[in-house]
Amino acid sequence: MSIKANDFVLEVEGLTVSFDGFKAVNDLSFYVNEGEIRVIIGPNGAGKTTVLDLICGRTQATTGSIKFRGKELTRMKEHEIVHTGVGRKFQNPSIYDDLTVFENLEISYPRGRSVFGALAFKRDKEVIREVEATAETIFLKDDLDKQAGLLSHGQKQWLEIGMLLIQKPDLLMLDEPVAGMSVAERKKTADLLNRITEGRSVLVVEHDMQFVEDIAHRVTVMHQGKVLSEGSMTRVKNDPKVIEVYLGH
Amino acid sequence: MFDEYTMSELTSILAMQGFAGLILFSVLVLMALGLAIIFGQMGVINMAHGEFMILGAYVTYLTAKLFETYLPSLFDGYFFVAMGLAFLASFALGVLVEWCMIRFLFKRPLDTLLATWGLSLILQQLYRTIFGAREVGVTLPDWMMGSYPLSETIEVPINGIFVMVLTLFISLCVYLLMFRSRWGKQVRAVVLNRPMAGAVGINTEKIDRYTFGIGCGVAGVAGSAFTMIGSTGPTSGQLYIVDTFLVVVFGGAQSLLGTIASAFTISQSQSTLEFFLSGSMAKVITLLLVVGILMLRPQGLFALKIRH
Amino acid sequence: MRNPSDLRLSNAGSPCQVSGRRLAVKALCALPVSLLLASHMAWAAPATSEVNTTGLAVTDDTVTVGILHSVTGTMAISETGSVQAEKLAIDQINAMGGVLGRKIEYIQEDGASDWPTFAEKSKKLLVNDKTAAVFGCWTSASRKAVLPVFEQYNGMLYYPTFYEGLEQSPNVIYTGQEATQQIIAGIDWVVKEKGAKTFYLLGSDYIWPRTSNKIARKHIEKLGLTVVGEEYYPLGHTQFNSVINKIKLKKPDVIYAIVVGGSNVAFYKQLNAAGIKLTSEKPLLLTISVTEDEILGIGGENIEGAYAAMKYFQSLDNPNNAAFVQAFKDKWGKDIVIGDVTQAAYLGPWLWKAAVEKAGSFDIDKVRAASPGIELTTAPEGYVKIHENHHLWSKTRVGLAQKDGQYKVVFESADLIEPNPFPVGYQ
Amino acid sequence: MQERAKALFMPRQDLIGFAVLALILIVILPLILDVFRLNLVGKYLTYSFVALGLVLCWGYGGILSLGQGLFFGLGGYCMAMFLKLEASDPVSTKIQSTPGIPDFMDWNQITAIPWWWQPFNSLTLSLIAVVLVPTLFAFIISVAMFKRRVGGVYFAIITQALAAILTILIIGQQGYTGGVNGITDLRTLLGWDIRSDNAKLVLYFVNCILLFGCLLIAQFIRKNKLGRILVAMRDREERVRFSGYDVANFKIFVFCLAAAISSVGGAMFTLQVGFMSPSFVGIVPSIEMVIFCAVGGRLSILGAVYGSLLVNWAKTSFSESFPELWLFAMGALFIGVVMAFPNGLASLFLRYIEPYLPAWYHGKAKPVQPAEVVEKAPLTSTDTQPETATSKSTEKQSDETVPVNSLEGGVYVD
Repeated sequence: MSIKANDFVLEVEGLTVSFDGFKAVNDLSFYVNEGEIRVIIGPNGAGKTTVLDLICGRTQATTGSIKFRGKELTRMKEHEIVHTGVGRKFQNPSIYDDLTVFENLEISYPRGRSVFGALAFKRDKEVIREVEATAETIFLKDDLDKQAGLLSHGQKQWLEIGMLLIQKPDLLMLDEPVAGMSVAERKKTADLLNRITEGRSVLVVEHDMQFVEDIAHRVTVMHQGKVLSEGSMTRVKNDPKVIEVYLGH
Repeated sequence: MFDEYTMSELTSILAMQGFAGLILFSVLVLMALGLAIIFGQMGVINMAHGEFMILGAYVTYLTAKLFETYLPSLFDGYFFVAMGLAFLASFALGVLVEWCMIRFLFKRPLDTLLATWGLSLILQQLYRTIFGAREVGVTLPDWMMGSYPLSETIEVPINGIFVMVLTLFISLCVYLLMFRSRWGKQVRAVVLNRPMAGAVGINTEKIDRYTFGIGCGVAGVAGSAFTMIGSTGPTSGQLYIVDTFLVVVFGGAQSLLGTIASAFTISQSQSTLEFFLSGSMAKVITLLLVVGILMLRPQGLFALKIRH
Repeated sequence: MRNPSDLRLSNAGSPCQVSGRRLAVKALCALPVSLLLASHMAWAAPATSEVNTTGLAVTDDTVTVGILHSVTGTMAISETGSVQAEKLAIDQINAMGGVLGRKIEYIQEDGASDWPTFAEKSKKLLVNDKTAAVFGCWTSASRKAVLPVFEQYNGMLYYPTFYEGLEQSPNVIYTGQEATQQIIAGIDWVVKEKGAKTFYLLGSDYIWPRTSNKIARKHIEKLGLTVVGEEYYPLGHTQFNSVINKIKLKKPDVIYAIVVGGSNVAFYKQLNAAGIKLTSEKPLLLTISVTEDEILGIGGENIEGAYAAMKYFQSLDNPNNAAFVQAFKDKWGKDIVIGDVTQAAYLGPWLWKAAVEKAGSFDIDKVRAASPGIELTTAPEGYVKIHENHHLWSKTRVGLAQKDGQYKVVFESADLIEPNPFPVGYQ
Repeated sequence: MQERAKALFMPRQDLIGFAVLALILIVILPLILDVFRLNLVGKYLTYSFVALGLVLCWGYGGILSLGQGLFFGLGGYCMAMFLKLEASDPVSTKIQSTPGIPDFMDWNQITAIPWWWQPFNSLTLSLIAVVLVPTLFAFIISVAMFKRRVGGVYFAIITQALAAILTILIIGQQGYTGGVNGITDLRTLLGWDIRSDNAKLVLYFVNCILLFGCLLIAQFIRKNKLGRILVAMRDREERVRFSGYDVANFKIFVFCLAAAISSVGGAMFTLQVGFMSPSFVGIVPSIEMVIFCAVGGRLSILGAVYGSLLVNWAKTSFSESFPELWLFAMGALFIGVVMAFPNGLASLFLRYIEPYLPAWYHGKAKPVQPAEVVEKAPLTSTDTQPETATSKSTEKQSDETVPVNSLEGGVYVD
């Protein structure tokens, strides 16, 4: 590899993870540029979600390296990875049902993250301003005092995206952000993503091809834990290997 | 510390101590199997497990009385009848408990723990009211008593062999039931994906009920067998509960093989330590060892690696 | 003032006067004249103001006592017998006219096998209910828990269990044996009669077995004999195969076992299964913790051939005991068995009655002052007497366990053994 | 929006709740009860320390410990050791073979006070130890467990095993601990007779004050960001982790806090009852304390107090009249609370009483503060688990459904 390390936000090299002998991700390498929206697609079981899990520390890699802004992530704890600037959204909306929208966002606000920091945490003007601004972005300004469990499915997805935004991550990882959304909500989400990606890199796992075309700068196709093809959407779409996998599927 | 013994004494002690460990192993497996089925397959913590065992013991006691009075000629064989009845009684109670309690508490394992603890209190008092506070003595047929001398110094307790054979038999039954029968397949399907199992036409409620029932039934058989080596009283069940849970947890909740392996590990370390230390210290060290290993391997000895 | 009971001695001494159930009559027949100090003639009862100057629960025709045992929890197994014995004694006393002309009423509280509950309930019995005496407790732990309460509120506890000694409270009468009474005679017997040289000491892990084994060890060593092993297992332990192997290895002449509760059952069953036939007496087993009550759970066939050293066995052959056993069975069912502690519990109300009548008062201080020297010739175990140190002079017997769950008495100490709760040289 | 910024430490309803409890404990009960009964209430209140700790770590944090008796016991033992040393002066122990040491040591042929008893000669050190020793214990346990992500049922069973271990140890080392009897016959605290009626009264009030101190700490946590993180953690541990929090640290903190609070209860127990025994360290009392908490309402800190009082009062009066029935009642209580009222008495209050209280109780017209929704309606996220009987059984009272405590953390660790 002749490319210099600091050209990329994220460098994944030779990444392998095996579950009891089954290699869910096998010698995978890819690189994400600063400010890029990268979408990972692939048939079920290709290892897409596992890649996100590996990057954010939820799963430990068997071998290989993941570098974020030159920092090695594979040995870090989840929260440390978050502190370096990586944010992750889960496939199913993962929010705190028992708390209000306001509190959901407030908890995600990156201050008072240690035990004693939390004890000393004050809900000052700055926090309120940030929360309100974020709520506006994710279309939930009027629902701040609503209990999060009572939101609609789409709103929950947005709330989770909002919870990531307020962390101000440099790398945003989204796992099927539009799954289960109505057509109108999808549209709104695509706009939202396009707006919030300014100034940060985004890694998205998605099935919805229309949505992928809407947002992707580049696409990585995974199959059986390996990269099958990589490039622009158009290029990938015409790759015979990809066509075979998808049709064969 | 071995200086004082001759070689032959040492060998025989080693053999007998190994055998003591094997008996303990069988006892632990018997205790834990029922719990492993319920905990592993349903995620339900059954704190009344000990009381289900004692139910089996009381059934054995009643059967013995019955045979003594009405069928003294068949007394030698009553134990097998008793074990069958013990299974049925515990199974029936288990199904009943599942129907009126457990099924409302799915997905709330910590709550099942509290509710079944309440159940155990009620059962204890029930036994006390029916059978009296005193322990009852279960008379065993003569052939089950005493020991079989292998050599001059090595003697093998017959009831120990009986417990071992029984354990083998029950484990085999459970294995066949869980892994070789249609029913077992359904159970495992429900464990892996409940909505999906329901969608393909498996009656998940029925599966749950019978799984719970069978777990309790196995406990009943264990209780029946324990009349040979332990006491039968209203509170005897409590003696077993912590050990049983540790065996299951240590083994990795969802693996029957793990339960057996952990029972083996715990029994061998316990009986070895008991030989060198006092009984109390042996127990403390064994428990600490288990807790320590659980910290290092929280998923237990034999947990499956699961992909998120 | 003295109770004019002498006047009525002849009267009350005749059982024909007592209109009661058969059990009462039977029991009374056994009671010699000297003890029948009370009467059922209310006019003879001394005035309440005279017999009760400290505000106890005494009225013109009743006196209230407390019964404090576990009827729930793990100890209910053992304590049930004591409750039954105490109720029987109270019934019998009432049938004879009560104490100082007053019927005994009892308030029963449940200690629930939990020591703090014992403390709480004892406080209630003394402070709220003002009971004139409390019959209760079983384990040392429960006694230790209530002891400060009895001392603070000046109550009187009749404690029935054989125990480790090392205690002597002005507020407790110990109707069971303390450790030296029970242990030394038993060991002497086994050494003399069976020629025992080596001992293996075994016990449940708490104070009574440990202290008792300590005394046993000292005594054995004093006799120039050897202890080849000493082991303790947690209460409720159910696996004894390892220790049985150790015993087989050490080949002691005597296994000296003080295992209690549910562990007992497991121990004897496993001993039997491991091929140690107690009837062959190789090794011989001597216990001080297995009464007829425990044999019910163990099963006679599992313990047949073991020896037990204590002061009472149900099979004791004397008229007192015959009447007592009969009365007990009439009241509580024919299948019931009576162990050492049950008998000791039965003594409680009678000893109290005698002390109250000697003192002519229910006042605790007067009863305490009157207690030393109180004799009971009607005790099922035979003659007993309260020592200055509040323990009983009693005989120690050795029984051989039979298949039917009874003991056959094979030895009885010639004299009453003096209680010695603080044995010099054994600590 | 200003309202949101306002400190919500003690909203009106909570203030009234605290005041009512204070009125009951500090004014009404001492007026209507004699010293004996008041002392009993004092004893029950010591359990409510444990229940309060459980509200924090189980109700809020989702960590069920079945070994809280361990901390209650350790706190109690630390206190008892001090009192025992004071009670064992050479004069009052002159009949012993070695005067001046605790009686049980003498019975076990120990001739000198062991080194680790020495600090308990000082009241200051003892009081520090009362809180520090159990907390340290809790710290070691929780660091080992939570850093390894042991959680849920596994944690519950392991704490149970630890309680069993400590009980066996205390009983086995009777020369140093008093064994199964415990440490008994405690008389004075710096010469002040703790057995007198006067002392009982004073201790009762000290107990109340300490309890309110702990309640205020709990209230602070509850209304603080930390409290919200605990709730968040209970619902979605993973999410909290990916919001950049080291979840284990929060669990360790709340577990240690619960242990510290329990230990204060234990020390007060020793002072009021006059002894400490291993029967508090074991499994059975630990589980009973969970039920005190559950009856009061696992999400209600005041409920913990009412729960302990009520269950124990019922236990005492029930077992006075029908000892045999007590276990049935207790068992039924366990099952009933878990199945019908997962949030205990507190949910009954919120549902049936609070709405009918006069306006001054609610303050402004707004009946429910958003920040308090947590207490009122912890919703099960029904969308992720739509089937199962859970929803069926709680249909009628869907706002009382408890949060799901999942098996997570034990099984699905890589």
